[in-house]
Amino acid sequence: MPPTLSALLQAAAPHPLDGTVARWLPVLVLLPLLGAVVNGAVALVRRPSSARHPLVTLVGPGVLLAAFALALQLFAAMRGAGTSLTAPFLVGGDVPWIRAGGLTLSFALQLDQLSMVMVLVITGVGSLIHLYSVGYMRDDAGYARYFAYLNLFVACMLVLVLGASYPLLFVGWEGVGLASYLLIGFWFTDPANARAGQKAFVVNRIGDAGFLAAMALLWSSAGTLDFAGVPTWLAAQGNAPVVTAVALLLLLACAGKSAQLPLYLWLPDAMAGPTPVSALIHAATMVTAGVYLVARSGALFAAAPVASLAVAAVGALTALYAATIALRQWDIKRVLAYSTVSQLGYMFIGVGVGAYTAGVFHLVTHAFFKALLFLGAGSVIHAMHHAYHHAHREDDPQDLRNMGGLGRHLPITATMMTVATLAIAGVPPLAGFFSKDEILASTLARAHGTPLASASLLGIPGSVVLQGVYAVGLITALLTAVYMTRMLVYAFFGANRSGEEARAALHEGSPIMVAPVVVLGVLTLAGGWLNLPALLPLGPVGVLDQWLAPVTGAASRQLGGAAHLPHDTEVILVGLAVAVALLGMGLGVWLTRHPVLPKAQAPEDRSLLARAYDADRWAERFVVAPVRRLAERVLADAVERGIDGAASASGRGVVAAARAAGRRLQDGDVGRYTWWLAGGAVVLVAILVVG
Amino acid sequence: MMASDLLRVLAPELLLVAGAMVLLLASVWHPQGQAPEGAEGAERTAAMARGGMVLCALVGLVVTIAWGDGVGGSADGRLAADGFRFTLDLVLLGAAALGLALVEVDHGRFRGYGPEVPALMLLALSGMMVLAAARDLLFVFLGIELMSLAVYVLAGVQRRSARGTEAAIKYFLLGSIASAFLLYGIALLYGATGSTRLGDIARWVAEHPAGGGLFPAGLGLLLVGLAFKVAAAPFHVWTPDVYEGAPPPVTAFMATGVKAAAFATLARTLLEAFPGAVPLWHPALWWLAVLTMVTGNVLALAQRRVVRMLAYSSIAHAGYLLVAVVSASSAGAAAVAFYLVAYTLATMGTFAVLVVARPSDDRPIEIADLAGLWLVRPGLASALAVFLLAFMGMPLVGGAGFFAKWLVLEAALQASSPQRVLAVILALTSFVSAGYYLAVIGTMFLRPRPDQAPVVRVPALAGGVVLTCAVMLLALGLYPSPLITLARRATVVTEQGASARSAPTIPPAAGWRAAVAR
Amino acid sequence: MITESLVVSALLFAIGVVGVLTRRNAIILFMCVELMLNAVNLSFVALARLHGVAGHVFVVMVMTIAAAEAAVGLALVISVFRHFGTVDLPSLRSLRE
Amino acid sequence: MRETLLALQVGAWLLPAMVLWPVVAAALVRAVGRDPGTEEVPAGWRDARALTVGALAVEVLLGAALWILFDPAQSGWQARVDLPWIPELGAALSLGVDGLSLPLVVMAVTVVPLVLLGAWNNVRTRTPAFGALLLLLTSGVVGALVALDLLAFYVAWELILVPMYFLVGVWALAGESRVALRYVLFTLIGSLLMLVAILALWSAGGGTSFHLDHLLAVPLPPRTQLWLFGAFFAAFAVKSALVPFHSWFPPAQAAAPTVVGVVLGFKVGGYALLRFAIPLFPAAALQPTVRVAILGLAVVTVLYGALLAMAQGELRRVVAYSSISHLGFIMLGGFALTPEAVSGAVVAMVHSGLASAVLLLVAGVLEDRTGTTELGAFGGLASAAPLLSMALVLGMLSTVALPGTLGFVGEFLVLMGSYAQAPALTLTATVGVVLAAVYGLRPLQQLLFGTRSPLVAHGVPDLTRREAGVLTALVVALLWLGVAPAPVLDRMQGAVRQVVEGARFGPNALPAIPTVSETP
Amino acid sequence: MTGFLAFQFYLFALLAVASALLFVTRKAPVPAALWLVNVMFSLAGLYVMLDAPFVGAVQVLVYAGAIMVVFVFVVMLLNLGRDGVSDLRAAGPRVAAGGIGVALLAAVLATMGPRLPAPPAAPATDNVVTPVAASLFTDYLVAFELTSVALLVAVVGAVLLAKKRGTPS
Repeated sequence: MPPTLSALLQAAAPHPLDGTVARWLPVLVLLPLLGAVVNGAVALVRRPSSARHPLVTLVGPGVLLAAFALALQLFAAMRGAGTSLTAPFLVGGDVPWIRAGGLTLSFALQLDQLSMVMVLVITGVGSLIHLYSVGYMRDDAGYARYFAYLNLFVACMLVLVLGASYPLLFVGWEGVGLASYLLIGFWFTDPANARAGQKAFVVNRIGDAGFLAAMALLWSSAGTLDFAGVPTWLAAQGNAPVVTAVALLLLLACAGKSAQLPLYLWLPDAMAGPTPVSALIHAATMVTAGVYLVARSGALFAAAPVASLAVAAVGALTALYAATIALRQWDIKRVLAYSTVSQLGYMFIGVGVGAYTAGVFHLVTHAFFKALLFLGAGSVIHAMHHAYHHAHREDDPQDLRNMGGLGRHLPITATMMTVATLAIAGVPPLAGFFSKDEILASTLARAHGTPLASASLLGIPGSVVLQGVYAVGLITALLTAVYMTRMLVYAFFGANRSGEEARAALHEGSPIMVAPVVVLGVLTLAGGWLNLPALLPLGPVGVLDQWLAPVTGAASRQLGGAAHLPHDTEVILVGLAVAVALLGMGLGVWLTRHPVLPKAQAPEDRSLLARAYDADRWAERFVVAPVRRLAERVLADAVERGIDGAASASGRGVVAAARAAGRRLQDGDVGRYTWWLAGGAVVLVAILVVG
Repeated sequence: MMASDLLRVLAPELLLVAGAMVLLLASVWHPQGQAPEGAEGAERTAAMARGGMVLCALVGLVVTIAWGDGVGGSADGRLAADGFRFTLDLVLLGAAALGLALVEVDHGRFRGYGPEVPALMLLALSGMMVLAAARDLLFVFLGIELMSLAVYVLAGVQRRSARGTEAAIKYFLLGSIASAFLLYGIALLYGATGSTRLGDIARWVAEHPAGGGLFPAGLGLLLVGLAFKVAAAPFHVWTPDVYEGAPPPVTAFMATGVKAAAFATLARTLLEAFPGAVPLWHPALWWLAVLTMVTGNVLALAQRRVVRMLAYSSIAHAGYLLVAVVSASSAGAAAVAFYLVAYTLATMGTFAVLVVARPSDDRPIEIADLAGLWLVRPGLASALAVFLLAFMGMPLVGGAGFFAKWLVLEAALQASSPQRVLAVILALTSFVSAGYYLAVIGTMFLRPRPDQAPVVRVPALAGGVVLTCAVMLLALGLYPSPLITLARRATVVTEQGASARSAPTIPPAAGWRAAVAR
Repeated sequence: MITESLVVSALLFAIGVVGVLTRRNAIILFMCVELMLNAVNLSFVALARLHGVAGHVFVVMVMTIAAAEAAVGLALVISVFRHFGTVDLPSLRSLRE
Repeated sequence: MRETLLALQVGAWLLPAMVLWPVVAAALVRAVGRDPGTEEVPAGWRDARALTVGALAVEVLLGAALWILFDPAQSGWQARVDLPWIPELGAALSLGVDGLSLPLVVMAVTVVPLVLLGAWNNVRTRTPAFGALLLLLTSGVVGALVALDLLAFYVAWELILVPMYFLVGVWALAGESRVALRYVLFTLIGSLLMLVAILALWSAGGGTSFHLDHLLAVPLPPRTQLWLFGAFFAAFAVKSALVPFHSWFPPAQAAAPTVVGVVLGFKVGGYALLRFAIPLFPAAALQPTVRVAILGLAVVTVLYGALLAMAQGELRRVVAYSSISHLGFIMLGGFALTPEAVSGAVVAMVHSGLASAVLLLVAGVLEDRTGTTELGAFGGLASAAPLLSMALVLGMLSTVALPGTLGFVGEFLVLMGSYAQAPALTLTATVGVVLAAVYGLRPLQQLLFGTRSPLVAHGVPDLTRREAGVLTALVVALLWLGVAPAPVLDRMQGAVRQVVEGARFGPNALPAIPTVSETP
Repeated sequence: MTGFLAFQFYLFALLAVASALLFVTRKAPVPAALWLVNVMFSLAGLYVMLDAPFVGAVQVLVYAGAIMVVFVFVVMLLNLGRDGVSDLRAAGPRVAAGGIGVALLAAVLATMGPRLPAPPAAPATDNVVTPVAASLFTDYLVAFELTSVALLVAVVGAVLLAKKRGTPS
């Protein structure tokens, strides 16, 4: 039996972080939780809470900033500990949660380099978005409720990344799902919004069921659910099928949470929530939980190359698929949503091919530029909404066809959005270029002579799969540049299509909304320096890689070995990537050369891509409707009523039969009664006489 | 033959018959005048009934004393004096006393009973008590006839009631046919074994384990006669009509007394005379029990009239009791005794409620007549619920009814050849019985009281009967130990076991003349 | 002769049963019962030759009881006739399911 | 605290008091209580509802004392009392608790008064009788949970039945009193068979004692065990509403007054399986075919209940079917028979009681306010009645087993513990987790969200203080136990181990326990 | 059994069975009753053959003489012979009844088995009453008393039942 966490705690040598600020790790989680409680209380007590409550404004973003500050302290402490940090720092292993039979779970939190990166992203980007929200949600009736949910989300997200065991991670995992559900349906008076939240929760639950199953498998096979116990088990288990099974089930979970095929359906609908929510939850943090989980379970996936290939394949397919859809979306948030799905696919490719650093790197840079894009889109929507409100018009403030030339009215936003677009398109030296390039390079690097390459997925050799993935990744990069440029052009350039009256009212948002956007813009510009490739001598090489090495290094090596591309090849690849990005942007501009009509005048776009391949309808027809029919028609109407009816019918039948029999037997004619007597006597005597 | 000995054995019966005759005389003492309404001499009926109750108490005392004295059976082995007899005597006396009380209550409402009625009930009771003690098929026949003749009359005693008269003639005709079967059975057994005494028959059976001759036919016909009296299907056909047509107090008396006496004699006969012939009669009785349980319970489901429903229910209970009998053990006898106590209490209580709640015209009481009874008479409704739950065999709320079923099941499962299938059938048919008992309870409790429903008045005596039955049932349900002890003492002591005093044996076949000459 | 008597007795009893099953008139039906009782009596008398005088005693008792039954039964028949104006059994059907 | 109780010898009378006090109190309530609905005189302290709650509060105190008195370190019976009852049959009032029954007893005695308090105006007619019957019912439930003597258990078991019949029948929603009859008939058929089985078992044990400890040692051939187990199982499966013996349950719970519906949902049947059926007849319960069949039924129950809950248009029926779905998990855990799974099953029983209480209370409040609980009639409650909505959301989240709630603890343990025993079935059961999300969120969607329906626009007052207090207490319990279930779990480990090991290695166990093969 | 005795026995037996058959098949009550009386007389004859002259005498006196007379009396009293309604059930039931009768007969006869040995003929004696009486008043005293109680019940009951009705309700 692998060592349990508590045993590890007792046995382990003193940890370098002992006695540092790290012991306050639980506070990191409790702070936003406290914020959620306070804001929730305000929301429940003060109603109607039309006015924003100063306490909420203070507490909501306040706890996040405090958490961010603490996170920086933790980071500093870890930096201080330097290379001696080889094992995660554990807190709370002695706080029991579930103890039954041989299963012992505690509220142990663990801090290691991977968690730290996630914590910084969550609290950092989270803080910015909280601040932005103060402006964005200023006039909303559910101001306090909003911050309660948002704080709750951060708390759950932190549990997710800090939990030291799968079940605790699962607490955060479902917790963020709940927060997401609540925030998507935040404006619940529109049933569509609430339905979108429900859809998100249910689709996520499919993945969660996989997670539960994975844990069940793991527990029954390994006897542990702690991260710390897994390597020991793997060492004993080798490449047994059960490892692959666990990994594949975890992939299912990740596909749900990170909106990969085929469970991505919920994410576009999730845009029903307030835009900052989309930025934080559905772009920067929650949806990357799947990537985090794969990275966290690196050892497991490393021992199951097939599962890793599957991760990469799923990622690649999703990336391409979503990118094509994004080409023809008109709703600005939907463009970004599909883009997110696509970029998550990239991250999956990264962690799938064992380039955990690359995956996490892209996760971080994506958090920067996608949050920026969403917040920028939020500013645009905010402005459009106000403008239409001002003009007393009921029109779609999110539709690209209603925009155009907004750069003149929202110059800062337009600038920042352009930066972000360049980043996501992969134009050097912006953040996205480095992370994306690293993923693609790693993929190709592992296509030969690695365990991944020699494994096979559904009969296809791993090397072929990886080459395919690379190709798909490259095509996707092209498409990404195309659709992002298209979006940018339609929104900010050309002639304005918002209408005279509305145009006059278009203006930049309040400083508190602009400032975070600018900060994110700066991060987008500089994010690439986190992990510079050796190829480009711009600064220290592979900082993030070295940082994460204690966590993912071993797994990464196990899958990919020390695979490195030749220098020349790398140069060619970089060139190719830049070329593709530029080509894509050019294509994007070319595509948008014709002016479009405002939404109200434009014919409905019925192209397959605009309809997102009708995936929702297919899912409705082949999954939802059959289940519903099964439940309502077959089970409720037929089976249940059948069981019910059989019970009461048999009762009624017996009574009716009794009544009929009674009428015949006891018809009152005593002469006929004698027959029973005589007949009975004959039978009885016969029984005795015959034997 | 020692007369004093016989007097000791028959003291309760003698006292009872003597008392009954005194009451009879008293009832005709006054010149019979035509009362303005009701039966002749109706004004004396209540007093007679009370006298009868006192007499029952006295006889009960005598029974207790006789039992305590350890009186043995009669010297000739024709009358038993064992625990079974005395327990059954007490049950029968209780049933008669409560029945008399019901007669008085009903008489108080309808004034339909002549002053001879209590005396007739007591005479019927004497027949029943003879049955409890009978160890000779002759006494079985005579006891049954004595009891039946009185009950035939009682069923039709309300001469203004056409329904009562119809019930009486139906009962009479079917009863006399059954008697003829019984008698033929006795004759054939006599022919086969040479005697009508149970002990002699048992000896003969022991000597002829293969049976043979007239024996099986005789046993079969005997069982037909007894099965008729206990109302076992398919010999139950009289029960619904007669129960329904007879005046309710008489029905109550019939349902308890007649049934108890018939079971007493059935159990004793089978256990004393035919223990060696179990393989012979077991299948027949087994099927009889099954058929009775199923028929009674299923047909009761269809009833809307309460008494008719109770008639089927009494058939069902006969089935349960037959299960105890089928087990052919002393545990079975104990179960019969216990069951009869619980059953008598519940039946009497139920009929007490029906007597006060029945419509004032001659219309039979329907379940719907009880609608919402809980709202106007919560105590009465609750008591009836207790009685019905006792019939169902629910523990605690059904009082001793549960342990009655328990002991029956115990007897069945602990028999030398465990009657598992029978036990399961018993359980399942009890389940069916819930359907109709709960229909009544549901009507009382879950339905509103109709506006035009008459006010139910509860005379003190009726209240007393209801209360007594309910309290005793509940108390025995909570703490059944005394009754279990009593029932376990109510074992049948076979003649061989009991009479060391060796009765003179009947002269052998050819030598009867010699005996006469002596 | 005993066996023959028993056969005759059985015959008479069976005839009585058939009568019971086929007659509609209460009195006749009752007479059939009397026939059955008589048949039994024949058995008793025959068997008394085998087993002793007890059979005769039985017969005397049965006759007495039969007389008693007759008294009650005929009184009932009269009472029924007064109520229903008939003693045809299929007509007496006020008590039924 | 514990020392004081020990010094006072509380254990010697605690359990009899818990069983008998409600009976006494029932008589008192019936005699003294006044019906505020019908009498002109203000009832004051004699308000039967207040008296009932007071009497039940005493029961809560006793329950608390029991909890404190319980020594988690010990396994085996605690607070055991043996009073003579029917020496002729060998029956005694043997009462005792162990870790299996303790949580359920404490949960039961706590939830009933809370719900009664929360559903204060739910029953407005004939309250003295209602209170008395409710107290009798409580006595039956507690008795069934603490009885160690099989005869006493049977008596208590049936004592649940009769008051329940009246409580459901008399106070049912209009026109629904028939469901009471159906409830009794369904339950009775099983329990009568069990009666026969108890008798047979008792006979096999020499007819001297009904004590569980005595009967556990009675050697039984596997075939006999099979029959007896079948009878016990029939009783418990019907009572706990296992598919396909469940059809009495949803209508009954939907028609019953709130507090009665809650008690109806107590999984006493599931408890009895773990307490009696499995330990007494291990060779039957673990016989591969039987086990696969029951585990299969359990999984069917999980899915069937969930699917049916999805298809309901009325809140209480959703709750009822979700309860059935939970029962599937309980059965799965119980028959997987690993320490984790059994612990999970017990936790799930506790959870089922608490969660049903929350949801049925909310349904009762809606019924009080608007006269209906049809989902379609509502909409937009979230803004109209935020407290109520909050309670509903939290109760529902526990029902769908969100981590951090008690619902998760039970389900998680069941799934973890069952996999090794029945992999395919356990994996199938996880589908129930997905369906739970659907059936759990659907009512929220319809009731709370969207625009306000005319009914809601007409005005739905939010929770009163009393309702809010009760619901807060229950919801906090769900969340608190979800985060800190250890005190409960620790106390049950000894008993769970006994059940598991007894069934595997006890005198009547099969020689070798095969795991359920992968044949679906 | 000597030939003549046997002849007589079979004669009476035949007479009894034939009369019984006629009794059962007569439609009118009075002839039926008379055929029954005939059965009883035949039986009395048989009793005498079977060494029971006392019982035979009682049979004639009580049964034929008393009981059957009352029957006929009641039939006349109620004027039952006159309505044309058949007293017999339909043909189908009659056949079925015959079947049941035959079945019962078969069941009983099946147990008759081998011919029972006839005991030695009783020595001729005049005292035909003493043995019965002795038995009746010693061994069967209680039974005898019971029959008297039964008669009492019958008397009371008959009076009670046959009295004119009280004022009809």
